[in-house]
Amino acid sequence: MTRFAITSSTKATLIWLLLVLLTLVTYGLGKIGYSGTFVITIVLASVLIKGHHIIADFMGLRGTEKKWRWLMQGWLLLIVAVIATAYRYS
Amino acid sequence: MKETFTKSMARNIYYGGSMFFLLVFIGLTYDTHQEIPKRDNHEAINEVVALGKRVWEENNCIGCHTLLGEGAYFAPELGNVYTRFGESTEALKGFIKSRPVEGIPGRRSMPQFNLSEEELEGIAEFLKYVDGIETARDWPPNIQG
Amino acid sequence: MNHTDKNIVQYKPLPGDFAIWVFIFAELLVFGILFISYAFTRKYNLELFNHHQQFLDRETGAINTVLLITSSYFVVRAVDAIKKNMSQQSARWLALGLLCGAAFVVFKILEFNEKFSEGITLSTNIFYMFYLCLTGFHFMHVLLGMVILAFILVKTHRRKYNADDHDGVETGASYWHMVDLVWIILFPLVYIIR
Amino acid sequence: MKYQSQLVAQKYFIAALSLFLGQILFGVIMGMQYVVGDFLFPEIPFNIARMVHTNLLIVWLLFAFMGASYYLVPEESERELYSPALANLMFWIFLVAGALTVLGYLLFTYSELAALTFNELWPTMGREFLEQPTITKVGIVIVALAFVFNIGMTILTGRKTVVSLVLLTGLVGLAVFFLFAFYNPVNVVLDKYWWWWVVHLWVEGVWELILGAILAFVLIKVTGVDREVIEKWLYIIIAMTLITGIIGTGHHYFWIGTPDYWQWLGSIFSAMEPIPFFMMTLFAFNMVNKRRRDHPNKAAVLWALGTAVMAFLGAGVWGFMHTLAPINYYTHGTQITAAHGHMAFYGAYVMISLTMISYSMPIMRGKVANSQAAQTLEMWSFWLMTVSMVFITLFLTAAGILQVYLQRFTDTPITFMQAQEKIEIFYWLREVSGIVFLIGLIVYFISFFVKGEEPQGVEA
Repeated sequence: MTRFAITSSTKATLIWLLLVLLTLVTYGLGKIGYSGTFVITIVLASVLIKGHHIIADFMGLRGTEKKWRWLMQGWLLLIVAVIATAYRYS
Repeated sequence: MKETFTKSMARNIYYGGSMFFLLVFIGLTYDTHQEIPKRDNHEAINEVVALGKRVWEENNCIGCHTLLGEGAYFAPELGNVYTRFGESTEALKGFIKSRPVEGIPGRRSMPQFNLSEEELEGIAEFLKYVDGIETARDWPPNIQG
Repeated sequence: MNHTDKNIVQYKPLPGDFAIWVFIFAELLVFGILFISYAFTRKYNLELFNHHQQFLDRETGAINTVLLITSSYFVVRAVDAIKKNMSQQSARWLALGLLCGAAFVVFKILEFNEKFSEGITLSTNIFYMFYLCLTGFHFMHVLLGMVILAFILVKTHRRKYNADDHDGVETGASYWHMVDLVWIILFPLVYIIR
Repeated sequence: MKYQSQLVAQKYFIAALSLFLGQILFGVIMGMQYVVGDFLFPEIPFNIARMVHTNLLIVWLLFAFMGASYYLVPEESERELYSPALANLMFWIFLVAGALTVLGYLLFTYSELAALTFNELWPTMGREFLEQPTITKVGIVIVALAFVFNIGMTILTGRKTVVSLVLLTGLVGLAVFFLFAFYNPVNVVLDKYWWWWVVHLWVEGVWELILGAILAFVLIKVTGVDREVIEKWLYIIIAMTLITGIIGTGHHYFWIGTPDYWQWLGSIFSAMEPIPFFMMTLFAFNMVNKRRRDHPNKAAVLWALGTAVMAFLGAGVWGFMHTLAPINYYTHGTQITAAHGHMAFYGAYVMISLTMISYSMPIMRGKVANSQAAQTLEMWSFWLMTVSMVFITLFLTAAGILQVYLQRFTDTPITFMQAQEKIEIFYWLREVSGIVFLIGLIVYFISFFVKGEEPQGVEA
């Protein structure tokens, strides 16, 4: 299965590594017990990155019609933005 | 849209989706029944209240009134009528007893149901029991129902 | 729905059957509203939320996140494999994905069990109402997703799919990724950020 | 008409329409009682009129659903009805039972009727929409079971199509959920909790399956669009209906002593209940636009499109308006509910019944479609009834908004009866609209007797 160029499988593996890494960061921040804008920003940013990759690469929306990508990524962005707003002003 | 959808997949979603949500609903129903005893004022239920509910039903009170918001919208809400009548079952009985047989010219009037003393006691106690049910946000919004 | 589009750039269609996407959109709508409701309810019950959030099991949550991500990854590999006509490899990846899902379920049951034994229910307070609704509802989706995965696993194993005909695998995979995606937001929202 | 036994449907439809007329007459009486309180008092008190109004509605819709099933199932299954004799027998039993019940409402006081029908043995009477004497309820169960058996045997031994299977699930659900009508605990919270399993799971659950199936059938016939296309739409629409509607029951569990979380769950899921109705509107217009034939029965097409639009407005939009818990806190049990109820029932269930009747009656009377003149009149009746229903809804909504403000929202709330007097003008306007509706219905009846040259065409 291993090729010289980056195969779709290798790409998936790399994304998986990234997702796990970001999860560990999120957990670590929670573990330390820090709170505040900084932590929230980092955590939410990592949610955005993870969600983006799951939608584009795992769900396979990369290369589909624009409206579907807008719909899904827009959903993610909207949720994260609303959460950010609610946490920012609380 | 060149997205295709097949009949068999639509069917699976229909069966799968509705079974799924039916199960969730049954689960929630179970949980609700664990919680209801904490707020349903069942301690107040006795023979008199049971008779009162029968009187309530057999005179079709729900055909004009609402009870906790459900029923017809022709006459006042009765879920909190006990409070509205100054927490007096006597006042409730007096009102029901005093309805004119021929109605009030040009106006809405409750019929005269010719209830016995026992039935009057029952319906009043029933309304008192309903008033004691702990509804969310203490619905209805105010004393007027 | 079947008008001919000649002069349009060739886009890929959404993976799998479109019907599952209608379902996915509907589900995401529900979860989206739940997330937003959570965030704003917290805003007005800050003390309560911050207080009770401490008692959630972040370790299990993190492990579960890794499990779901990994599971999703395995399912991606399964789709890759079936596209190359390797149905037995595909079935193996699906089985691994299913295994991770099962592990998620076990951890989740342990977590719920602990909460229930403390006497926590949907009516304990608004925080636990959201916690149980969100995680419980998501948990049901994991179970449903596993049923779907198991179904396509059997079919893949029986060589019912191949490089030309693998819509079923993609359909199940899309649903499973949705379950993952929801958890990706749910975990930090409910367990971590404060 | 391809099968002789489909003709059974005709008498069901005639009975349905007669009861419909009765329903509207009592509606007009009630509308009058809203403004002239002692109208027909004490002979027909409001609660009796309302009971007749709502019960006739339920019974005539059941007649129409049964008639629709008897008409479409043989055609879908490609075989004669399993037992036309049973269908005929059940018709008479149901009609007699229904007529006796309504006569019972009118000739006796309700408590006399309760005593007469031994309500004390198994009390089930006196709950909204389930006012029928227990013995009538038993009768309904028997008729429903015989009916489901008859339809089920026809479907299962014939060609199984999506339309007929969905219809069958709807009908089985209708029978099963009705059984909760026999559970009537003294505990009001439990009573109300399970009462909704009949009422909500009927009108926002299984009835919608019946609606979807009938609509799909008529659209297949009048548009000639490929069955495959219509059937998958049907599946996806009813899937959305149940996905949103089952937990959507929660919007009735806000204020009846049930836990607080229902305010969230009920709001979220019922807020999505308009989605399947919206899809149904898209579906109907899409299919008619893609039609492969111009069916001579224009009136039936109009009713079908009308159903899709009005169901969306009445059930979808007007339902959404007050389904969110913070809004429902104020609007629950006011004229807003009445407004929603009127347009939803008319838009969804009355109109689908009339769609089916409009499509099938001419065929059962031996022609593809009615004459141009008859159809024109029928379309007039469509617009009269539909537009007046829109006005009834608007006036009741206005009344409701004022009522909510005066009685619940303001800092100086006035009593229920004071509020009712202040909104009297809207009740007058509603009554006028109601009379227009009645005229529309009469026009509809007349359209059945208009002769004229009938359009030629192949029977669908």
